[in-house]
Amino acid sequence: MSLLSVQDLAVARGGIRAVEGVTFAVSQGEALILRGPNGVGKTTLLRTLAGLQPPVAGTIEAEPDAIAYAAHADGLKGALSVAENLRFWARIFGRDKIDASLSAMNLTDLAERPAAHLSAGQKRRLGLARLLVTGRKVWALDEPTVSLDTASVGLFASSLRAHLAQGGAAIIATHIDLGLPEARMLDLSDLRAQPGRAARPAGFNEAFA
Amino acid sequence: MIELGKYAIPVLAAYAVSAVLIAGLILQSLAANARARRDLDRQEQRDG
Amino acid sequence: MSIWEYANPVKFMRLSGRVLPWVAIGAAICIASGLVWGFLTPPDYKQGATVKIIFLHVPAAMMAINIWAMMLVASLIWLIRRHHVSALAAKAAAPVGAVMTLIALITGAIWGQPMWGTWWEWDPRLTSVLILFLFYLGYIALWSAIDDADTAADLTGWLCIVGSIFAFLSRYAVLFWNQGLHQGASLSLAPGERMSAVYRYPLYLSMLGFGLLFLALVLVRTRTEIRRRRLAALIAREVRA
Amino acid sequence: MIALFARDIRLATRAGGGFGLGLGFFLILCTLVPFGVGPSGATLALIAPGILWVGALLACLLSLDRIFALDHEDGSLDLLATAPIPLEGVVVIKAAAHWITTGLPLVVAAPIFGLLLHLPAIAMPWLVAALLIGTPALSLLGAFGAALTVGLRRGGLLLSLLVLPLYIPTLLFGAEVVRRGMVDAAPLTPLAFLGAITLLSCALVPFAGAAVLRVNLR
Repeated sequence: MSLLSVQDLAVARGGIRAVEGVTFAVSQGEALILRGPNGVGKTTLLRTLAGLQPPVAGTIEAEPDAIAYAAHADGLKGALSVAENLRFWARIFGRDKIDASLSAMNLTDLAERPAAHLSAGQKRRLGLARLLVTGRKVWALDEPTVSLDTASVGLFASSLRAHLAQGGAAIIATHIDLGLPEARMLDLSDLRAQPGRAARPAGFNEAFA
Repeated sequence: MIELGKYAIPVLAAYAVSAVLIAGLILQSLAANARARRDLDRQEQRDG
Repeated sequence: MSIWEYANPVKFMRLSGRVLPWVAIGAAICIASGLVWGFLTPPDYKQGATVKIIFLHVPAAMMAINIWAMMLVASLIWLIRRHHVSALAAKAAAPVGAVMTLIALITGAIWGQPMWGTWWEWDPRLTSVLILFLFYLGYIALWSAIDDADTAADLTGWLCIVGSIFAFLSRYAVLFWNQGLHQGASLSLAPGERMSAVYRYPLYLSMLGFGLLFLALVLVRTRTEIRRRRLAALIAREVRA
Repeated sequence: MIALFARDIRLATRAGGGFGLGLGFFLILCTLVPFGVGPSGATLALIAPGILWVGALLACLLSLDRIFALDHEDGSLDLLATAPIPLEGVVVIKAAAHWITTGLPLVVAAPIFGLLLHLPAIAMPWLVAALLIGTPALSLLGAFGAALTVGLRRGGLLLSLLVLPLYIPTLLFGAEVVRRGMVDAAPLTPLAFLGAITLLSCALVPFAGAAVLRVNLR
């Protein structure tokens, strides 16, 4: 049973088509790594999957509220403590228990510290803990391991593996090897949109090209 | 033949200001149009 | 061939290219004859020669309001049917509307000076034109503040919708706030107080002239916007290729 | 949604949250005006309604760009957009949080500032009533303006250029209520109009604001 299946998806950025003809399906326990040079459209694709912007063509089939999106900026408020941040995001996503996520990212002893006083690595771990708290099956992650030291990357990879083991799925745009042999690769550079006559103009500029 | 009486100045002033504003708008529009047309032609030559 | 076809940039360019010269000539003729004819009319027994300013003030004020209405319709067309030319037409019309508002304000002030003794009077109608001018400035400023064309068109569209509601509200709030010295509507259909014929016809003519002038200017400016968009698209494609 | 509201209030009241800023600005304005206009009670009383209302307007305007810009920078806005709560709800909650932290303190403190400007005592209740009914519209329309300019570089100045014209009806009726309250000449009619404008904003802004936010999140 596939958690998320995408047929012939095309996404646009700034009115110009970035990638088109993207087709894949992700079922339980699977991870998909998006490869391709910067600017090819990895972030745009992830944002479209997360529903932040409408696709230009093609379909995205997933259960409602199944996809959790996380980018570099992980939505943490410096003035609030680690626990307050997590409790806030938990209640936003309609759940309450945060202790499991805290311990998974071994942030339990930092619970009361304001997020402003965390190191970059600790902030990322809090961001990932936030992801756990949403309880969403499909993770859409944009460069999750940026500014992480090797130890934290290892921690991230193990939490990802745990998520996959529990029947979750993930689509990750990253350049480094996460040590996930079973993950499938999708290289977007050969799915780049050809500038030919677009069937339906993607945006403002496209209609004039 | 057109006696404006003592209000000549305001009437002429109003017409002068309006003329200046409209002329400015027309000139700016035409200039922008010409510049856009020239830039576009130059770009199309490069692609042509 | 529904009218939506003309929203396609290429067809619009071809059509506007043909129509433009005629509209421009028409505008020139109407305005020139309207104003000259107006100039020749005998001065009003009460207001003297200043009544001649009516041939500028009333058309400009009327255009100011109609242009905003046109921008509202164009924005709605863009937001609902996603037709690019209508968004560009709205962007093109804004500066013309702003200039028309400015003309209405200045001629109103100049006309008011001999009549009411002060350059600027917080009279409801003049004030609502001033408020409309503020909305025009906000609209133009928002267009220039955003680089991505798609977002700019959407955001300005929404600003135009919300702005229209509050411009309309201000129109009546201002009436409530100050009784006002403005003379009755020059062209009100109320039978009693009609303007004498000698003024009404040149006024119609100069109104038609202003309308055609607006049409010509908007066509020229929309064509400029289309050319700019096409240039941006070609450059973007070149960068991406 | 309540969680978002609680977080925003907590954030505003925390250190550097900017809770007192609007009030501080209002105090400064009400002390500066007599310096400019002269201390004589009569003139001050005459312009008090206008000054108090313009002060409330500008105080609200000051803290508007914080509504969405902070969340936009640290990514919360993207995450909120993917959360199960509707974006229209987010706009209302943000406007309500802004009103509680900026609008309400003005309503409470207004009588004191009225004294500074020699506002006659009989106008005080009308001042409080007008501000209480009028300031929510300021926060809502401000939220719409903030949503419009959330992604822009120097959005602050543009925000005031876009939002102040929208404030004109509220300012007109609000000041009219207080002016009529001073001479006790049926201030209820402008108060009704003021309420109408606030209700209109309540109905219009959530949908317009959410639509604009979606465009900006694209």
